[in-house]
Amino acid sequence: MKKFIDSPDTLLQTSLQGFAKAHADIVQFNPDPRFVYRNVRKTGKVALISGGGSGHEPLHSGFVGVGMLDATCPGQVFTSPTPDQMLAAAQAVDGGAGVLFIVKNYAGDVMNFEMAAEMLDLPNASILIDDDISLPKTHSIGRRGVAGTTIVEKIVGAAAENGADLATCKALGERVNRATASIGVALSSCTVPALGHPTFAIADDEIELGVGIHGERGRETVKMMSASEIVEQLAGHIVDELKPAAGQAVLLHVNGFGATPLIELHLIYELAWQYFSKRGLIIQRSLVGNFTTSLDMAGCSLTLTLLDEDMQGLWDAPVNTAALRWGC
Amino acid sequence: MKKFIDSPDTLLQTSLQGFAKAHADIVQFNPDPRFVYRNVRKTGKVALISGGGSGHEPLHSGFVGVGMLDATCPGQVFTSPTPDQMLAAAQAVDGGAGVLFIVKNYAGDVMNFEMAAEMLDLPNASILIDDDISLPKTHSIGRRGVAGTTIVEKIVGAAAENGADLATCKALGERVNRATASIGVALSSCTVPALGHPTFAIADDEIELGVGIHGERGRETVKMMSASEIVEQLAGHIVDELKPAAGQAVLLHVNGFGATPLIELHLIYELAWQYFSKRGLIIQRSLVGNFTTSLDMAGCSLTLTLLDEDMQGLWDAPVNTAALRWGC
Amino acid sequence: MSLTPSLFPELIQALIDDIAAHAEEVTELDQAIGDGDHVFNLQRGLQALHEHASEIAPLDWVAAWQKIGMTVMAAVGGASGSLYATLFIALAKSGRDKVIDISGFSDAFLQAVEAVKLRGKAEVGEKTMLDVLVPVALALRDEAAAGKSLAEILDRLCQVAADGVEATRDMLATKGRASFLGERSKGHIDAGAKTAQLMITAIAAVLKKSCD
Amino acid sequence: MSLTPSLFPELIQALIDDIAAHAEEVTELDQAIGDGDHVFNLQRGLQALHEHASEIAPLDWVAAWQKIGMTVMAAVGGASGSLYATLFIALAKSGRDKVIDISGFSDAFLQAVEAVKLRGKAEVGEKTMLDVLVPVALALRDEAAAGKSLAEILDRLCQVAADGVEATRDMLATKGRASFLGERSKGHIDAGAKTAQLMITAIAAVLKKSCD
Ligand SMILES: Nc1ncnc2c1ncn2[C@@H]1O[C@H](COP(=O)(O)OP(=O)(O)O)[C@@H](O)[C@H]1O
Ligand SMILES: Nc1ncnc2c1ncn2[C@@H]1O[C@H](COP(=O)(O)OP(=O)(O)O)[C@@H](O)[C@H]1O
Ligand SMILES: [Mg+2]
Ligand SMILES: [Mg+2]
Ligand SMILES: [Mg+2]
Ligand SMILES: [Mg+2]
Repeated sequence: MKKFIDSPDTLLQTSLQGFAKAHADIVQFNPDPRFVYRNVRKTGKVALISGGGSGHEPLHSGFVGVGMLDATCPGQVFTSPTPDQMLAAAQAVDGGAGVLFIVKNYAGDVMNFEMAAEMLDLPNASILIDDDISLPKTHSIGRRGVAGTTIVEKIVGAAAENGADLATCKALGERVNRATASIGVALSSCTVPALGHPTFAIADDEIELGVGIHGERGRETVKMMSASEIVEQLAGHIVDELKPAAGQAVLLHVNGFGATPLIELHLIYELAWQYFSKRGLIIQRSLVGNFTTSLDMAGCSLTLTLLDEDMQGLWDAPVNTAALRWGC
Repeated sequence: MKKFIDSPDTLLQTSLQGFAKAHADIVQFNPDPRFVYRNVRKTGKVALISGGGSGHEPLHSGFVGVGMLDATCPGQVFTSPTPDQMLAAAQAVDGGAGVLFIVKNYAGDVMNFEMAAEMLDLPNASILIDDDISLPKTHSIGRRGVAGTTIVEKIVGAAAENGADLATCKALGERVNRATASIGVALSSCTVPALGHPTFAIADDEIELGVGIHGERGRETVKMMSASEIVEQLAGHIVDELKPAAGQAVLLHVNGFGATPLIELHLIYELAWQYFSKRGLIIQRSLVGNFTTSLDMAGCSLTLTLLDEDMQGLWDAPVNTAALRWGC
Repeated sequence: MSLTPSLFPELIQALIDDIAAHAEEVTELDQAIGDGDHVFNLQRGLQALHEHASEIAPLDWVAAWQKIGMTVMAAVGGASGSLYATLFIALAKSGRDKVIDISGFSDAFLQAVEAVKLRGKAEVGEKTMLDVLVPVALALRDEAAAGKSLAEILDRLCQVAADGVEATRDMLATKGRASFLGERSKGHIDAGAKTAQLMITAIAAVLKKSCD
Repeated sequence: MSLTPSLFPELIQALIDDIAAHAEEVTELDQAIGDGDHVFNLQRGLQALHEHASEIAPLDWVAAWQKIGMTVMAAVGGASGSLYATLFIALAKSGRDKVIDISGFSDAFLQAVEAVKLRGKAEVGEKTMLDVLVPVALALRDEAAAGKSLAEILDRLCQVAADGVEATRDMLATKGRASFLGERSKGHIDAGAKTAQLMITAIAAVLKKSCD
């Protein structure tokens, strides 16, 4: 393993200190229990709190700021955070209008957020993100939450900023989540610092279709394909899932897993754009880049969200975070 | 080689089409000759044009937009663009106040921009960026231009937007360039799509100190070190070069080469912050992320710019590009 | 039963040593069908307990379990963190109205394992730590009811735990990360089941020694 | 000399074939001390010339060189693109007032190589294509002045080119990307020198055949 690291034990904490310094105009970092929270707070606003294992940066801490999240609770690399982090974060950013937890559907995240919710002495609700269609809808623990999380957090973040109440935010988040489908492909595994070697082995001419974001193997190992063939596979699954009508407005998100250069992500975007356009979809909004990463994994995912006017307006609303910024 | 690619021959063009679609609110792409230019143009404004080999994304095309560049000329991967691209770009974005070419100091870039400047029938000037201190100042062809380019383009971009004239923009750019020093380290090589295998081989326990941004070997191959030791080496060279006085305001830029995750870049940032702070520098502004990349190379560079009030104000000025956005 | 939490520092040290001795093996298991962090999660928890060991030692069992649960909850994270935190907090809760002898403990433990099932929405047979915890809890109840000696009971529990681990090998994972692999999850032992067994066996060894 | 640009399509095809045959070798050279794209840059240029070959064939030499220069300029990029574009545009410029026989060509070629030196701010001995182009231009002038036959001249140029390439091996690179490596650049042949030699040799072969 070659990484910039002093010790796996200090990586996360030191990195978060750096993150907070580099974005001191937007966020602050509370070291123990560990949470990142925004500088600008509003009373009467629903507080949005997300979190999960680290190693997916900029998700989630890169999304803390005006128009998006109020706080995040970073766990150890690929390990869900603990309830005390969520409780402390909630106390710190509560604005009197309740707390909404945005949780990716993983056993550890679900259970730890659930424990926090049970203990929290404030009105609260949770949204479970489960946009990863590489697993069947009927999967025993439901589908995973992956890159669609960014879309949900942005849109609900805008609504909360505009003063929507807790129930409205929750319902909106669930609506966006239902309108969103993602699927990913890995060209390489990733290396968890504490482990020091790649999580799975993959041959030079093989790729993993339907991977999650923790370096776990995907749904199937297949032979390497051209970018066009890969896009056809991924986009085909998404169309099968969402069954969008011709003329439907969509948001197309090409998400890199960390080690895939932008030149390739924009190629994938163009090919996906052509694929969806041919099927009559109107690509109204786009997001291309490394947002929900798996450390140093090479690969990417496609995410499509069926937009209505409301969602599109909230997507366009001002946001000022480390990783997403526009309109302000 | 595992990459998202149909053919090395179509990668660049298709990727640029995707880039322009994903950022249609900011840029347009002219396919032949190849250049990217901003939607919002101003008469009476100096036109800033940059460019160079591709594979460094988001540099430069990610910096086209209000407050930064007017146009960029992307060459093939790691190959400087051709004079006809620069001429066509200049014609397209000329605002009647002259054209400023911002050129990284590489033989190919210098010569091709020089040919364009000779043929261009408009008032024009050029800035050569040579911030890479891994080579001695006395190097036979001068030092290379690397990640400091972003800083120069942002600051001069703001000045041009504010109406500075050609001579002022050129002088400012050269001042920022002189106030800027960068040095990088690679943990891996990168793979040029047309070649299909890594440009250099490097042992599992070795790193390249003083690399450029084209996958070429660095100044020396050394044994792997801890992140703190690496920062001490890089930051030490920068301090030796710039010899900043205590109390000096600086901009600290940690630039990833493409495959190094943000968690590591923020760690490096924190360690560099501590290093420079201990030496009495005031880190007034920061930029952390993948901005001047070498395709899928793992590694990073440190860039320090000694700021004066003027430069700091221009850094803070509104910018609206694909890769840098604030204040608007 | 004259056992008290004064044993706790020794117990934790035994667990730390035993998990360290099996760290690579556990990591390989969690990497094969999980994400490879299980041993680090456990070790972070054990380390935190080690740091609080002297506070815990003088407590009564109920207070000790509560403190253990809260410590694990704040230190571990992941699926196993919330499950073990739940186990100990539930143990404290259901132990509150009981005399903590073998029979009282076996009742409380069975209820605590039920709380883990609820937290994880899981049952025996889904290739998780429950495939060790549940049979061990049941065996403990049965053996205690049959009036066996502590040594006999501990031997039996170690055997049941070992069988439980082995049983996970051919199961299809339907909970936790391994479930994402579907059929590919078969043929591998579950890491969480393995560490549950290791910890039970290490605890048993300490208890047997201290009762000699 | 009765040679005209009507030979151009045949020449380009010969260059394309020859560079293709040596592509891997050249890439290895450019990867060792450069960035590995040199052969692709050349091939892109040759391909563009191939596409314009039928337009170029009917032109006179000066017009042909101008067109070649402009085509290379727009197609290639990189260091070699601007240098070869400069070579041909300068050839057209200095050929304009000359009779293009061997002696006129040798004068024009020498001036064109001077233009390349200016463009690249480089001299012989810096481990670049100039270590082939300069000695070849000088030998051409000398042999032409000595009144040698075309065949003799071409043989001599091929020899000089080969020596020029070989001489770059032990040089310290002070221009181009290889200069970044400092002492590490020694022991490797320069890729641009190699392809200059390959092209000169391939052109010589076509010319010799067409004069037989
Ligand atoms: N829903 C569940 N119910 C019971 N045990 C579970 C459940 N989910 C996971 N586990 C157990 O937790 C173990 C994984 O723990 P760990 O690796 O620490 O957390 P994570 O899965 O979050 O990375 C699995 O091997 C399994 O035994
Ligand atoms: N300043 C220069 N003068 C003459 N030749 C040069 C100069 N710089 C580079 N070269 C030649 O160009 C070759 C490299 O060309 P190429 O690989 O196509 O471009 P780049 O160096 O931009 O990648 C070198 O091998 C060398 O022969
Ligand atoms: Mg985990
Ligand atoms: Mg090149
Ligand atoms: Mg795990
Ligand atoms: Mg080259």
